[in-house]
Amino acid sequence: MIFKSMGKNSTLLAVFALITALILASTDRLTEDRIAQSERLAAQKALFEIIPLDLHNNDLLLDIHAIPEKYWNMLGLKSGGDVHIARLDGLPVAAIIPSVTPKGYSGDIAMIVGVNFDGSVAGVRVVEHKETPGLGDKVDLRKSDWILGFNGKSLKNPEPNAWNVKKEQGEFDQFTGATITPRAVVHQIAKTLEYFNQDKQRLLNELSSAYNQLSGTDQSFSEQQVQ
Amino acid sequence: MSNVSISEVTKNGLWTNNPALVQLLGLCPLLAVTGTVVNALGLGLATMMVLIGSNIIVSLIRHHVSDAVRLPVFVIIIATFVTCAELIMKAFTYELYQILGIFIPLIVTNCAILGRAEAFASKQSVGMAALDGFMMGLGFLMVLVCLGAVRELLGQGTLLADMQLLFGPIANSWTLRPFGEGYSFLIAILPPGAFLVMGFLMAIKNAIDWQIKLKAEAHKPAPIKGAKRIRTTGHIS
Amino acid sequence: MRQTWVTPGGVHPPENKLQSLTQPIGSLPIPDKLVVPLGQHIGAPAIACVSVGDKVLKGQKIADPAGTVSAAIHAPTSGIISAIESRPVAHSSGMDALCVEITSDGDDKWIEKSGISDFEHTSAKALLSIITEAGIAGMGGAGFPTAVKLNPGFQRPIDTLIINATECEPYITADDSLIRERAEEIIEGIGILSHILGNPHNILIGIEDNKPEAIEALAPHTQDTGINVVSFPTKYPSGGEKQLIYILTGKELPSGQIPADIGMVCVNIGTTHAIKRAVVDGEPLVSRVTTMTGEACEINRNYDVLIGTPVEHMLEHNNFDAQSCSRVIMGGPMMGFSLTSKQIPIVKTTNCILAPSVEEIPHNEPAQPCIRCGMCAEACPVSLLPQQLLWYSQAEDHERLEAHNLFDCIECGACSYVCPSNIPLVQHYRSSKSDIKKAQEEKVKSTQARERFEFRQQRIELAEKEREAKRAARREAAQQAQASTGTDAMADIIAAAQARAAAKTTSPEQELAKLQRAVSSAEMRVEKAQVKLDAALENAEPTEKINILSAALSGAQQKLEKAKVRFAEHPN
Amino acid sequence: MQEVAVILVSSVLINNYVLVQFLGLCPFMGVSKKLESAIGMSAATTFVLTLTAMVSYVIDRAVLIPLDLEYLRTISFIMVIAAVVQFTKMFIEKTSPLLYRVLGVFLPLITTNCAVLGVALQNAAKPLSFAHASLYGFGAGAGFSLVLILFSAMRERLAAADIPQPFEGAAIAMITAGLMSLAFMGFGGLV
Amino acid sequence: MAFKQVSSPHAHGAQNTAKVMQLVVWATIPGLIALTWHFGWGSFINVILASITAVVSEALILKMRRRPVGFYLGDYSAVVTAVLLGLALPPLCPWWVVVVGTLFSVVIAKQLFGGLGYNPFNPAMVGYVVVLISFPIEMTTWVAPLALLPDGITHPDFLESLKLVFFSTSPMDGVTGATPLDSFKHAAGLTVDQIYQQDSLFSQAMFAGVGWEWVNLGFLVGGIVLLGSRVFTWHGPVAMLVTLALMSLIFWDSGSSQSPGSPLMHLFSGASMMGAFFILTDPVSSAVSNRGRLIYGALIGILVYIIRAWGNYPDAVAFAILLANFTAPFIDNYTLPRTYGHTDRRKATERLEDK
Amino acid sequence: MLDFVIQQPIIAALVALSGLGILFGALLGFAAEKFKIEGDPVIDQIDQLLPQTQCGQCGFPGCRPYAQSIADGDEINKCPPGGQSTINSIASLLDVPAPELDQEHGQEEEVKSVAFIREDECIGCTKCIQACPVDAILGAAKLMHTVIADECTGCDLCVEPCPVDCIDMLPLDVGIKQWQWPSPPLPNGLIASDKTYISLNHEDAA
Ligand SMILES: Cc1cc2nc3c(=O)[nH]c(=O)nc-3n(C[C@H](O)[C@H](O)[C@H](O)COP(=O)(O)O)c2cc1C
Ligand SMILES: Cc1cc2nc3c(=O)[nH]c(=O)nc-3n(C[C@H](O)[C@H](O)[C@H](O)COP(=O)(O)O)c2cc1C
Ligand SMILES: Cc1cc2nc3c(=O)[nH]c(=O)nc-3n(C[C@H](O)[C@H](O)[C@H](O)COP(=O)(O)O)c2cc1C
Ligand SMILES: Cc1cc2nc3c(=O)[nH]c(=O)nc-3n(C[C@H](O)[C@H](O)[C@H](O)CO)c2cc1C
Ligand code: SF4
Ligand code: SF4
Ligand code: SF4
Ligand code: SF4
Ligand code: FES
Repeated sequence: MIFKSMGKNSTLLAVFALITALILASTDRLTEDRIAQSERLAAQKALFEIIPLDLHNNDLLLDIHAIPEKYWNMLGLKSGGDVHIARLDGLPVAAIIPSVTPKGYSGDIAMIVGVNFDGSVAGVRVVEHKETPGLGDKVDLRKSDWILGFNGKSLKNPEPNAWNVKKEQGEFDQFTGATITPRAVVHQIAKTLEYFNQDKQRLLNELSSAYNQLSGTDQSFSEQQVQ
Repeated sequence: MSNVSISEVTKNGLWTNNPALVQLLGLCPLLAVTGTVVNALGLGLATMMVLIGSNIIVSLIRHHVSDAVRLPVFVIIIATFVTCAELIMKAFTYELYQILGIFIPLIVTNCAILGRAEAFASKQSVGMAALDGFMMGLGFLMVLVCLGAVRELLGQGTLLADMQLLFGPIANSWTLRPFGEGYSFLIAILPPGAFLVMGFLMAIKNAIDWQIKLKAEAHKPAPIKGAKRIRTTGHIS
Repeated sequence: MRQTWVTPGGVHPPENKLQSLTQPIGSLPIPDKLVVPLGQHIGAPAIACVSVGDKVLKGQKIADPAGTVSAAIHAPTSGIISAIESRPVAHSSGMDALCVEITSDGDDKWIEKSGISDFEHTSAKALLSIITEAGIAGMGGAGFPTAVKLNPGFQRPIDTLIINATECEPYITADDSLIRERAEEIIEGIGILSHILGNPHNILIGIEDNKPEAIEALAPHTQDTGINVVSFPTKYPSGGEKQLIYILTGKELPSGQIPADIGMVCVNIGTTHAIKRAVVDGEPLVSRVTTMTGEACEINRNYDVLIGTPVEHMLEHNNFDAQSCSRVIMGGPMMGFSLTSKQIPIVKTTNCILAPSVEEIPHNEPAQPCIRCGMCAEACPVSLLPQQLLWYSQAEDHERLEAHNLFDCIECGACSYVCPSNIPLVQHYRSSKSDIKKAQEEKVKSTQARERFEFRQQRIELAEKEREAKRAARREAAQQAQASTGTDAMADIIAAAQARAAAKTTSPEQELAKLQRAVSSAEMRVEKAQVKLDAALENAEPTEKINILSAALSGAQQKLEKAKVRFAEHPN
Repeated sequence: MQEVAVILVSSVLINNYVLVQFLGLCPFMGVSKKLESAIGMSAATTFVLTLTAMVSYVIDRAVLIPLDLEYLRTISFIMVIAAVVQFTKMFIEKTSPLLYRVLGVFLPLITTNCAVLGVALQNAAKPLSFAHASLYGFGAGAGFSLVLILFSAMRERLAAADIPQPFEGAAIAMITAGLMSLAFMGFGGLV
Repeated sequence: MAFKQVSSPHAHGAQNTAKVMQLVVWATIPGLIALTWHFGWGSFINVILASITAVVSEALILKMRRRPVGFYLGDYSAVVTAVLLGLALPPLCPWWVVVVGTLFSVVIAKQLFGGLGYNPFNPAMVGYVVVLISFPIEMTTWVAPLALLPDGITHPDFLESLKLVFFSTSPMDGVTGATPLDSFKHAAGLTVDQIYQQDSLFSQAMFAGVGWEWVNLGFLVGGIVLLGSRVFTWHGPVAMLVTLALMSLIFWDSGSSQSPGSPLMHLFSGASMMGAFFILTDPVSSAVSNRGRLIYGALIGILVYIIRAWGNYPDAVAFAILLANFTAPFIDNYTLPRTYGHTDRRKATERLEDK
Repeated sequence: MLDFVIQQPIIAALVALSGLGILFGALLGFAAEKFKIEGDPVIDQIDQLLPQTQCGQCGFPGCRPYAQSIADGDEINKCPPGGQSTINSIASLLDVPAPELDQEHGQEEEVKSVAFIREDECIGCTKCIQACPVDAILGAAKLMHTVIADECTGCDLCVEPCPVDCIDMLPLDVGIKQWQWPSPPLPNGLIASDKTYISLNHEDAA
């Protein structure tokens, strides 16, 4: 009796599962490409915002270079990360660097910083934070465009010691009622620029070797060239 | 149970037996994704589709499944629809999909759906089942959108923000700001706000029902008292 | 100095005892009519053994105890039994109960008294029967028949006798003045108690330290008697039996048990005095000391009052001012109950009549919501959580109430006394207690009803089955018979059955008579219904009721119609 | 050890499944009128949650990921849940009729508890070890139990409150839950 | 009138709810004075504004619920709620913060649950947390204590303050600053000694934080007065303060840069004393038995410390109290006192059949 | 084989899902057979709560059949003798909202009543004996009948069959023993708008 019931129910469920699987698998096949495309678009979105498509034409998601361990601390990375390189016709335009500050009001603030190869900021986006809603969360572009104020700044403009909030005689606005969050972000961006200065040469070398391999030329990117 | 009228099914789904306000089912998505109208609408539509689909299929196969596996079969049917909905949303409204996140697969466990399959669709004709699915879904959707609208309006002072996630670029300019820029009352969009606004919606429904009842009572003829009595001790010779 | 223990909680209301202690115990003129209730004690009311018109002497028994837990009642003065009927009695309900009314002849003539001088040589049993016959019931409050209490029977031996002279209620001084004036008699009474109980090791008189004169008065008589007079700090409600036991011995009376279960007996000082009078002087309980006090009375003092004296009589003699009085209380301000009528008589348990002015005890303020401040819990002498009890009592959650030990509440009122929101907590508890008891009774009753119903159904089913079996057997027999004898026999059987059936049906005359009866009874019903309806209409009763009645009427009319039709249809 | 504590604290308090993540609200609202049933529901849910977290982890890692079938997670997990619930019911019924009397009625309800599927899905999305996945399951159950039991004690208290008529019943329960989740916001930022 | 049926007891003590509530209001005065002295007229204005809002809104709701308005307003509980909320809000915060907070307190946290005596959560704290979460900018802008204002600057006078409260659109500059707990929390990398030397909030203080120590002392005095007049028992406050001190002692970490601060600082900063004596003692929303109140108080002490030390909020009294309110009915079920004549404490959930 | 499966996503899906289906189907089939549902204990619990008057006002022949029907989903507001308190306790048992008593089944009586047979009018027809659901009537054919008041549930089923109408339903009287303190009015029961007014009123009522 038990076995009969087991058999019957199993068959029933199996038949259903089969039909279901068929439907699902076909839906999956049908939507697969579209999903892949959407996923890519979404992943690129933040990157694209920093370096728009008309400034580069390589695949940002693929052009990645690991960050050497000695810089992890500087960038606040716990388990490493990759720099994305944007190129226009093979020539590097900017680097997109992940960076985390632990000094947010409520812990880590993670961002990506786009740095042009001339050392100026191409754009910054906060990708993850736990700051107080309505207070510290204005670093998020969705809440305020404060973060756009970094575009074009570099370590020479303003001077390194002016990389601070106005309250502490810096160049950048703080938010009303919140100093800690913007200060942390400003400091971290400065640090990221500093990292870029230090690591730029290595990156360029790596890039040129890759470029040469691909294009069969023998070219070394130098700072001047990129600019 | 076998013959119910269309108007009854409609009224049930939208008001008297509203899955969210009365049956208190599907509360998780109801409260979790109603920060804005667009989220609410997205999830509501997905739920409605699943509800209609599963009701139809359940009604179609109602004579062919044994009791032992009835529930698992229903669950599988629902899960199939949900997965399809998930895949489709992922393909066409990816950002919304990301915002709604885990709550799309969780439509499976929205008891309202299983409940309808079990209580209604498995006993009714396909047409009725479809209608019931639609009405219940609509009832759920209405509450979701109401909640979303109230929370969005109170919380960030906007209405119909980000509608482009669902309707594409034409919706870019739909956002309304009745209170002007800079308004915010965060609690409404944070978790506590969801519960509070929902509580008020329920209270409003209760108050309306109460009024209706008072009116109805005023018109109803007095019942004949004791009319339904029978003898327990049978025939007395 | 003996050690005493301290109970939790308790309150210190203003004592107000001095007013009534300025004068010695007095006596009142005998009222014209005395009303003696038959139920003055816990247990079954006594059964009157006199009839209207009988002449009785003072101390003559007028009612016999009904069963073991009951007490006899005696005529408080000589006179004529003028009525045995329901009258308002001393009870919180203000309801009526059976009373014997005696019209006094003014002579106050005693029956012949026969006391025992050497009780030490009398058996406990004989003494107990004297106490029973004297109608003594606890005078400390509950009115439990004392002889029953003193006869723990084969239970545990009693090793502690506690005499309750606490008198913790404000205003009351009946026990205090009794001790001051009759200490010797009291000690003699204690001797009798001790003898009955087999000379317990400890004999303790518990008394609050606000009665130094009484303690003084007891001192000379207790020397070398082994009787300990223990005084302890004044606090309400130290006089509660359970509290007193703890204060004096440090032991707690387990919930649901009586003192005898832990080898103790607790008796009020007034009861002790009454026992002495009964045993030594042969006087049954016909009077008691009662305090008359409160600002609405000009004179405040203690009286030796005859049982059955209407309160009105007492009030009049003390120049009662009804205008300034906020309520008349029998008992103290904490546990006494308010009287709904002046006619209510003094009974064996009446230790005080309190007629406070409105300034002394104002009218009750309306209750505010409970703010859970916990003052009540601080005051509760048995460590309950009154605020939770209130909460669950409002929610009618009987289970929680019992889990919160509602039934351990002694209704002392300390919680209501301190409650800043003026909540009548005790009334809530009383009401809930009765509700729970009622629910339990109903539960028992409904279980019985279910059993009886099921039993009946089984019985009917069984009978049905038997009949079925018989029928089957008969059918079988018939078939067999048919098989053997053919159709003839069958026809016989059928014919016989028809004949039986014909015999069973009633004759036409009978039938007619029955129908006639039915018609006339239906007519009667219609008439009755009509009368009721008319009465209701006349009294302008609520429409609801009228609706019901008119429905009943139309029902009856229909029935009548039916009966008439049937009657008309009958062939004759 | 510290990791265990962190996972537990975060799933019980900080990211409480009911009040912060909004999962499992239907039983939270539906089975909280009486403390007794809340305790039964809590025990049953915690057990099922832990067990499904384990089984679905295994199925995910052993079948779905190797076969590249992540899109079948929802359907396979819900099947796991249905089966585990049935199995639990059967098992308890056989081994402990007493326990069954307490928990039996709640078990079927768990199938449609979002928290159960939610935990399975969340675990699948994170790189976790088996032990941590089970711990997350247990933590979710414990968090659910905590608030459910406290909430039902509170609702029992509300039974005697003088609540305005339109708010009686579910509406005031919602508002109470709202104030509870307000209180839980205090845990933000811990860990 | 003299003959009627009334349940005993007939006598009644002197206490009455309105008097108790009034006493609580008076007892906040030392704290209010300290606040006004150190932080200007803001708190005073808050208290007045909140009281008016509370009374008006309570009256309206009572009217809507068809209850006797005069009778219920006469219990003064709305005023207590408003006063405590007003004291908790930052001085000189915009008027609408006060009004919204008070409305949430009185309407949602109190009247929706049935009014006085029925609210499971502390109304004042609900109002406070709602505005804290909703208007973080306004709620985190504290006026700097008088002693730390630069020379020549004082707090605005009363009229100026009124103007600020009702008409200012942006928080005033110059007179604002962090609170000690906030500044301690974000002095990352400094040891306690360094903080005490560098931060004028501490360096100029006597034992905790400038101004705040006096405010806390003020509430301590008021609390002791209430304790003395038996408005509440010692169990709750003492349990909270002792656990808070114990926790800070255990995690004191000898003043390293990781240390969350000394017991003295925790006891005399933020809302510690006000919380201990005025807020957790709210009888309505706390546990009822003495043992329950010990547990309840201790729970608050622990939660306050945890959130202060490791959470998002520099002061945590409001959250801790709401969380503890949430557990109170449960605590009540398992902390019944042992009744006379029983050997065991019973549980409220004990069922009759189980016996 | 495995490789093949992995290579073909659709086949993989088919295999995986039907595998699960078979597994769980077997499990559930096993459970379904092994553990069939037994009697419903809830009927007993409901029956316990009903007043057992056995009067049939609910439209069922006795309390238990009604309990059965409730367990099957019937309305819980059909028992007038139990009244609102019974409705409430059933509602709390079943965790549903408590409706008001359905007037069509009758009304809740304030005071319970018992049947009383005016014995001198009784003709001994035994009809009331047959009518009584709880055997509370004593008597034999042609002899006088009496009701055992203690066992009478007050169902009044015996009244109608009596051919000479000699049975009355008398309200059980409330003596001093049955009296109980009424529950005090709740503070929220006040409807006046002024404190002094209330206190005066309160006194008058008392
Ligand atoms: C609950 C709470 C949350 C806060 N959140 C933040 C935050 O996310 N970011 C921030 O910079 N400051 C935050 N602050 C404010 C800081 O504590 C501090 O007051 C402020 O950063 C100092 O800035 P000011 O110098 O402009 O007053 C918060 C304060 C509180 C009380
Ligand atoms: C219902 C009831 C039954 C009692 N049964 C006994 C008993 O069997 N034996 C006994 O010695 N006392 C019995 N008592 C007496 C009590 O122990 C106690 O002495 C008496 O109630 C007076 O106490 P009180 O005035 O504090 O209520 C009984 C009392 C009550 C109320
Ligand atoms: C709260 C409370 C207070 C009492 N106070 C006294 C008291 O002061 N004096 C007294 O004799 N009995 C007092 N009683 C009654 C005693 O408990 C007990 O019934 C009595 O002493 C037994 O003696 P009896 O049977 O002789 O009356 C009090 C009872 C209660 C419940
Ligand atoms: C000692 C004491 C403390 C109180 N504390 C508060 C409080 O913190 N918050 C509050 O809203 N009301 C408080 N109240 C007032 C009152 O209890 C409160 O309004 C009720 O919670 C409303 O039902 C307090 C009252 C007393 C007697
Ligand atoms: S004293 Fe009164 S207000 Fe205070 S807790 Fe007790 S019952 Fe409530
Ligand atoms: S009346 Fe009952 S609850 Fe109140 S104090 Fe006395 S014993 Fe305690
Ligand atoms: S109405 Fe009530 S008492 Fe009468 S039979 Fe039905 S359930 Fe029993
Ligand atoms: S005697 Fe009459 S009323 Fe009483 S139970 Fe029997 S049939 Fe019912
Ligand atoms: S929707 Fe989450 S449990 Fe019902």
